[in-house]
Amino acid sequence: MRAFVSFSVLALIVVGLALSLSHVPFGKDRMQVANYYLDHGVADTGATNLVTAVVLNYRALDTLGEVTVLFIASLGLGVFLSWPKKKEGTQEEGKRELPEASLIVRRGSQFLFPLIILFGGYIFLHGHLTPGGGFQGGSVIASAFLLMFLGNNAYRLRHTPLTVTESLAGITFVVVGLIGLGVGGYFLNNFLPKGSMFSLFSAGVIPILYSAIGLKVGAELSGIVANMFESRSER
Amino acid sequence: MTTGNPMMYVGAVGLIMIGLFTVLSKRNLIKIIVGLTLLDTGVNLLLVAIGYIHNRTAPILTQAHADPSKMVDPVPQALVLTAIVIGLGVTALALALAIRVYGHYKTLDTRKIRGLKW
Amino acid sequence: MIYIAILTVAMLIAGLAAYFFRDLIAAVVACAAVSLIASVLFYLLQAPDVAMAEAAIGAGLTTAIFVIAIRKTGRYEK
Amino acid sequence: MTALWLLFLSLGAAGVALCLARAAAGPTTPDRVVGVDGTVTISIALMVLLSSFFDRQIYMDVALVYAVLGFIGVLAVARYMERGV
Repeated sequence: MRAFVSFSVLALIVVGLALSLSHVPFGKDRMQVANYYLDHGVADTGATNLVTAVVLNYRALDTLGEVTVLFIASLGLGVFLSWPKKKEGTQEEGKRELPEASLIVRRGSQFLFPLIILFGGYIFLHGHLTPGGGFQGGSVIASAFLLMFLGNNAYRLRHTPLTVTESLAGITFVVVGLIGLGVGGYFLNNFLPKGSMFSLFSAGVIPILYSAIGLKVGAELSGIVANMFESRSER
Repeated sequence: MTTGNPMMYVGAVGLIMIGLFTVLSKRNLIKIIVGLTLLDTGVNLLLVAIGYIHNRTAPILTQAHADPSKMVDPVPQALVLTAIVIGLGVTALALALAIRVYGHYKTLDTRKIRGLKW
Repeated sequence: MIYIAILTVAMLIAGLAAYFFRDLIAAVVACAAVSLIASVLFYLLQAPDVAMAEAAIGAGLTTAIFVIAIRKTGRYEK
Repeated sequence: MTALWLLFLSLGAAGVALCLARAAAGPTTPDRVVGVDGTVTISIALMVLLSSFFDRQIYMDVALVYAVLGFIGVLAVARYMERGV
């Protein structure tokens, strides 16, 4: 019964996708909205990476919503993993003694940590010029913290600086949007001068917004990793 | 360049099917979440494949490539970019739920968890 | 492009492996392989932004989070 | 010139196929992990080659991200194997 239901659901979806995709030939030009973005993107926003122009200028309100979704996921994970409060003393006694990582992994992780953080900063600062941006840079920063957790057993992340960073980054995004509303008449208006193409200080508010998103995503994903590592109570 | 045409769609739809079949037929909660990750990747691949146009390059202007009429559609890429990061958040949330379920029932088998079997 | 066909078939085989492996660690490793080949395919579809996001997420974070969850529950699927 | 590109890409695809065959066939889990790690390394080389093939230098950043972060997943599985996570 269960297999029959599964296969009929799959067959329905295959038939539906095949019927709809047969009208969408692969690799043909069918852009309508995007032609406007491609033609006017650099003049409107100053960002030469047009994906960034779509994410942070034409669709910036959606990006605010997506960052909020990520924040809610991180919040829910923190609530679920800390909900049945264990007694602090018993948890410390019941913890197994974990074997320490080898010397190469420990020292290597401590050596690589600042370099990976720097690389993440490079990715989100250059988001309007090269591939990359806040989401990718934040993931790279969270990977650096993950490397520290994997390499050092005694490593603990203080949660207060993470929360402060995340809140300040979110407030920066909203305040920049509200200043745009006051200056130009609509939310997230690009009110700073566009600058010249291909230079770091160009594209108006887009580097500021992408730095805020990078710090916020990095803090949220680091918080997720820290919560997963620190709840060692089940087994 | 034409022989690769249906292959991208076949790959994306096949990945969606594998992920969905894992979600529907497996009984281990961690395996179900693995299936959700596969499903996520397949949907992202399908969206980007729909936005692709032959013989065009990525929508990033440089000094050597400054012609916007030679670029692919940036809108699906912008959508998928955020969907990938949110997929990680959703996966982590589902894994936290699975860990809590294991702490309560001492099993991950959906047949033995009250209220989860179908 | 014969290479797209090769990579697609390899990706589907890795996905099927993630379905069939009883060892959950092996299934998660197969999932990482699917993410890697999907990243190369995004690259071939002229989407370097998406390829970079898939690389940054799929290379380390997804695998590590699954491994921690398997450590806290059980390794083998019964 | 086209023959040279064909040679390079074929070698890369063959390397990916061989590593994935080891990852699919490997009797134990460490074999599979090593197979996937070899695939990561060859894919980095493929991405660098393709950035030259498409004549876009900015594509190199993707290969850089994989080169910096590709080992973390393997490290996580290795720490699980020695019961350290």
